[in-house]
Amino acid sequence: MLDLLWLVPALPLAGALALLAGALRFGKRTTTAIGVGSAGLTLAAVAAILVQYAGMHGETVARHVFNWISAGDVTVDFALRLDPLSAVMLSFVTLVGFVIHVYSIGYMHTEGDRAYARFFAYLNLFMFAMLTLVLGANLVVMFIGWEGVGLCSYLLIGFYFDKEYCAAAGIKAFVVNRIGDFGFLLAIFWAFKVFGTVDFAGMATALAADPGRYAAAVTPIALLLFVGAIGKSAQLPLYVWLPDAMAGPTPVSALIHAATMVTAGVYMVVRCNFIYRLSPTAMLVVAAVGGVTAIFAATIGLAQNDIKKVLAYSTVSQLGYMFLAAGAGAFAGGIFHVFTHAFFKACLFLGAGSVIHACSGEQDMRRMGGLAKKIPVTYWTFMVATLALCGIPPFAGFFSKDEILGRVFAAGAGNLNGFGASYLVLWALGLAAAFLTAFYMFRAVYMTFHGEFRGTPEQWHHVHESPGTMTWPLKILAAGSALVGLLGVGTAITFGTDLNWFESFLHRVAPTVEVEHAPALATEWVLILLSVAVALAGILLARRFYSGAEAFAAPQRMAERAPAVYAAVANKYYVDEAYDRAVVRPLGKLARFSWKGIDTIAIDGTLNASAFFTEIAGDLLRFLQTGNVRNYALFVLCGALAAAAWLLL
Amino acid sequence: MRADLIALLPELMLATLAMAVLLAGLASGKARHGLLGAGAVLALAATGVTLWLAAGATDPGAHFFSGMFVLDHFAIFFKALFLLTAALVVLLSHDYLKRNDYRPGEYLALVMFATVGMMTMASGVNLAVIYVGLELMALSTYILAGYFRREVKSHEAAAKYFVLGAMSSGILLYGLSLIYGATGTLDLATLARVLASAKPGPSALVGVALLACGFLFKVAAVPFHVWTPDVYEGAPTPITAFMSVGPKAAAFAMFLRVFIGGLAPLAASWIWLVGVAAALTMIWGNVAALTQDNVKRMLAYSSIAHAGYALVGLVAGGPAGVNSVLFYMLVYTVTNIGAFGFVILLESRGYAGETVADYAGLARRHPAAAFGMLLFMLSLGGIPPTAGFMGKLYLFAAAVNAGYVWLVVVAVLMSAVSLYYYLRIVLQMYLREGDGAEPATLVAAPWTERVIWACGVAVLVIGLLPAPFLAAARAMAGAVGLL
Amino acid sequence: MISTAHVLVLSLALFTLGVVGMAVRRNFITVLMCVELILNAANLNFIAFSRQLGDLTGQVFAVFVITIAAAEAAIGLGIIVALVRLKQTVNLDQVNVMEG
Amino acid sequence: MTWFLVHFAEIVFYSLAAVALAGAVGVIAFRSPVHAALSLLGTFLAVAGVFVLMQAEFLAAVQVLVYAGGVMVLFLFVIMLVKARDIPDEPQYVRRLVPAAVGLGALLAALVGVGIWAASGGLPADGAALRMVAGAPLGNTEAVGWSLYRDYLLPFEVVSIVLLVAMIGAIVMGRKESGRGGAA
Repeated sequence: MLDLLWLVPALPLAGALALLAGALRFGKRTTTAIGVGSAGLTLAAVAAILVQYAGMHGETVARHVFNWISAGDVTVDFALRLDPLSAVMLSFVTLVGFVIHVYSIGYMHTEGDRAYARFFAYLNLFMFAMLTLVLGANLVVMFIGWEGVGLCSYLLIGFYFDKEYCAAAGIKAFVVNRIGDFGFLLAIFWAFKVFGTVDFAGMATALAADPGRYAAAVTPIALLLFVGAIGKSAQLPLYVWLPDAMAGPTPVSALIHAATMVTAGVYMVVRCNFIYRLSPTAMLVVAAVGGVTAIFAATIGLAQNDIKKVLAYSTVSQLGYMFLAAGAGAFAGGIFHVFTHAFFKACLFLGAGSVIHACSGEQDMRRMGGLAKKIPVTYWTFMVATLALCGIPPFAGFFSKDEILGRVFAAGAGNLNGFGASYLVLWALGLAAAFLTAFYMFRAVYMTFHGEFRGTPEQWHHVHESPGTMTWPLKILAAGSALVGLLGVGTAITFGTDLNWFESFLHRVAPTVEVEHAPALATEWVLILLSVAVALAGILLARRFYSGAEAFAAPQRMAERAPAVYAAVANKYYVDEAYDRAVVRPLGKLARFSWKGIDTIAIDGTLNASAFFTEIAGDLLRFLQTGNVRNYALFVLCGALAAAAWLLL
Repeated sequence: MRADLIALLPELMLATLAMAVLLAGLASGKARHGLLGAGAVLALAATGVTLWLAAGATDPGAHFFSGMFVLDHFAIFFKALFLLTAALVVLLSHDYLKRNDYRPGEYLALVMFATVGMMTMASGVNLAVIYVGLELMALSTYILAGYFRREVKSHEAAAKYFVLGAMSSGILLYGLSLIYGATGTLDLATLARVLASAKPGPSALVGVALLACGFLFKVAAVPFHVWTPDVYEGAPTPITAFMSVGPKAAAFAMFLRVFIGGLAPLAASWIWLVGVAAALTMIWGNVAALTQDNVKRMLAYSSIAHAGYALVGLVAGGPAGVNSVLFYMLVYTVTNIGAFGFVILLESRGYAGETVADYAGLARRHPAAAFGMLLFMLSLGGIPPTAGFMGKLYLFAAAVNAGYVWLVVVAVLMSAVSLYYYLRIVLQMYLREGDGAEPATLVAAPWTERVIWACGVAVLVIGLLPAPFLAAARAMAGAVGLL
Repeated sequence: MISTAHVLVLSLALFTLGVVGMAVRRNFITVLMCVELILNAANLNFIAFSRQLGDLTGQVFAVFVITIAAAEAAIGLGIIVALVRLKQTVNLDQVNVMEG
Repeated sequence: MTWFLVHFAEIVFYSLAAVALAGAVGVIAFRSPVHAALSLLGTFLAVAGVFVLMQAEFLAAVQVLVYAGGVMVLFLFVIMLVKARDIPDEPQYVRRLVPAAVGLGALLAALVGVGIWAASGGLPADGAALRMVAGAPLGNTEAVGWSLYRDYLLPFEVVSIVLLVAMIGAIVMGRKESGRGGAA
């Protein structure tokens, strides 16, 4: 079965190609059979592979599909790699992916046949790209998947092409991601130059053999890779695209912008942990960006009223946690959070989709309320996932978040790489973010499901529970949110008995960086209780503010008392505006300058001879692309002059 | 003499067949588009076969015609590429000439003569041969640019191209004369020997500078790119496609042969000149393309930018650099011809196909062709799994390995910028609906469509399985050098 | 004795006049004449170097240059004739439909 | 008188150079294309004279025949055909463009001049080499001819195609377009 590893990405690709080959002319039934069927087959194949792999004690299995680039000193194989890390990723990507495919049958059924087929074609294509990313045995194959998921994300965000802002959001996502890819690409080149290979195994071997030789290159490569991760995983300062990406259909938000694609950055950092662990600076940068993003996005989440936007900022914040973990050396802990987060965040998004579906497309929580009675399945699953996200035991998020905070604290207390104080600060930020997370999530729960309905009576009349194809995925994911945490129970919780299956499974490829003086068991217990207490405090505060008779009064007062702070938070700290000022408009001006100023204006005497120097300057610009041959000739003359001067002087 | 003729056989054959096509065109009047087009394609195919046979029958290291002509792997690669380009352009032109009602005879013959000139440039190891090949190519292209004589823009393109082309080749020639004066030879191998043995004087440096100007003009690099947008916009679209790949690739062949080969001892002097030109070209081309609404013009600026990328490979030098340029030329050729093919499909009633807005909603009306265009745009933007990504990867890897990290930083940044304008077209096709009473539709042009299909498949195949193509590009860097 | 430098100075002057002329004149026919000036300048160089080096290459190359110059002139004049037919002008400044 | 004889070549060269330069200036300065063409003719002939001084008699003949005879006639013919008259430049435009072009041109000339000056040492070799083929003395015409057909056969052939292309080009461009679809 392991020889059929190539089937895993190939199956969804085949599905996508079949849908495209049908030129999108299939009816809904055929489309469903192909689109969901291929995802199901992929899941089955992965299950079979993982069952076999379970007995192999975490060996690394590499399969060369074909020799891909081979020219001179450049050789890159299209090779797939199955190891504990990619196995974990495979398991939840295919499972969550399949569940979301099923969910989409119900969610997208109102679309026309062609849009429906297009949607599933893109979704299958995404699965192909994501699985390629996960299974890639070298940086280039990973980059192919990396670009592929970006492209699919772009296509799916802009899915509703009749809505102008969707298309704009798609472009924004793509262009911002390119900035990240720029770093990734440079890292690939640099790694190639330094190691002579971009194969993960090859690079790891080279580094293990002679770490001193590569000491100078490790930090820049790690940082450049991290630039890529920042873009893909929506960290400061490149997070701006993710909230806008919520313009896409909700299953897309759940699959791509919560469970899988956005975690690719974390996966990449962990995949390259053999590079990161050699560079304390890069580790600290990763942790700092993650920690600051976690708290920053959480504060923005406090003031969002669009249910999907709340979840989007929550995703950004949780991704920050994952990087915080990786930066503190808890690579397995970071991946564990990726794993649990996939379940509860997908569940939350699908639940939000169900809510939106029930409210006839309404996304503003201010016009919801009291929905728990009418859509109980959605409510209860949403509740489970929320508790998991807030880190309430025994739900999944508790174990993973606790692991992260514990490890960061340990890194601080044990003075990891001499940056102990910094890690302690980051731990405090993480703890604060946990409080905020609990607060804004329960704010959303209260605003959506409790109290009185605040929409129109007509809307209320229409509210109905979603069909089975949508509720069953919710139930499955809710069950996952409740249970998967048990795979990685921290040693402190079991009083020192090592039941942390997850970490020992990953130990072979992503061992945790141990600090010299691990905190005492008692300290760990204090930390655990502290984080639970903080989460409970957040929940209670939200309850006080957003439920009962006094609902909304307190936050209203707060907004009145500190309007500037509230406005800043509600407007996402004006980051989009700042980008617009600092980047978009100057670029536009530059473009206009090179077009109008440099390229367009003909010499038509419009110039008034107000000042001699303006005239000369204007003329020089006009010479450039005036449509006038003589000016072009002058250009050539200037060029010749410059060339001759260059070589002679 | 016999060996000489065998080595020259492909050029002789193509020139002869071009004359045959010319005469057939004169004899048959204007109506025989199919016949003449088929004849031209067959002639190019036959030349390809001849090339293959001639390559088998000659020693790649041997020199012919008093040491002026070689048929090494480098030359064979480029000649095959030129023949492919010419054949695709002939196919693209078929429907276009017919639709616009222009005589095919002279047109096809001129395309073939230009190809003869390009092939001569690729094989020449003597500056005299390279120069006459260059002029043959250039003069044919001037006429082709102005072939649509009822169009003002076509005339304008010819006039501008001619004036600036003549000026640049004059400058080039003056540089050549100074190099000849300083070294006493026009033979590239001797040139390299002479330059390596004695410290070259300033007159040789001035000569190299002026020569570089001429070459940079031919590849449309900043600041010698000024002619490109106007000429590309005005010329008949298949000819624009031709100019953007064929003569450009030929210019790169000559650039590599002369600069990496004959002028290698002076590399320290010219490498920075070319490097800075490459950086400026990438920046200028991409930034200026951002705001273009006319698609042909946008593609013109895009092709300027791509010349900049290829120059990065030239600066990198060495076998890896040269390979990467060769491979990039192949990638760029299939991609760009495909993209222009799509423009031709849309160019039906004078206005359509010109502005980006004409592309609105095309994916819905013409899913297959639009998908091809999507591939071409992604390939030009360098997104995997298309050929363009492989080309750039290989090119930039060569430059990083050669130590030109700053140049690669510029290149990668600029290719990120370039996505913005490539995606504008994709966005229009896929995400917008055509507004206005009469949305643009594609004209029926079976051969153009077939070319688009072929190019689309090539873009994917090269992107997914680049190994054999890289190997072909690499073959030349084995035992045989550039001289 | 006329040294090579004498001829080079003359050729440089012709070259410069030709290049400058192309940039300042807008009569297409005059521009074409300026091209001829540049080519003549290059030929002067070839001939002078040929004598200095005692090497025939320069002279032979000059023959090619003259031939190509004639071909170029023929095509250039053809373009002029066509242009005049269409636009009734040889003024290059009026050849500017396309810009930007 | 002796001085005159000793410096005969120089005197001839300077006179020719003066004519060539005057002609070149005339090309640019004259408004009327006919005048410009005639002064270009002067340059051509003077350059042919320099060729003779440089012991390139064959080239001189080619220059006179091809340039003065062929190309110049073509020029005059087209000038007559298109009735090209002087196009007055807008004064303010000229004022801005000309100094820039002349300045840049002068700079280029200075640069190239410096380059050439520093390199143009060495006395001319014996002109006899230009009349030798395979060691045997011949006339310059014969020597160039031998060289053309033996060593430079390939570019010679290519140039012949260039001439063919020029012919096609002149026909294609010059042909009268008789309405849509009409050609030749």
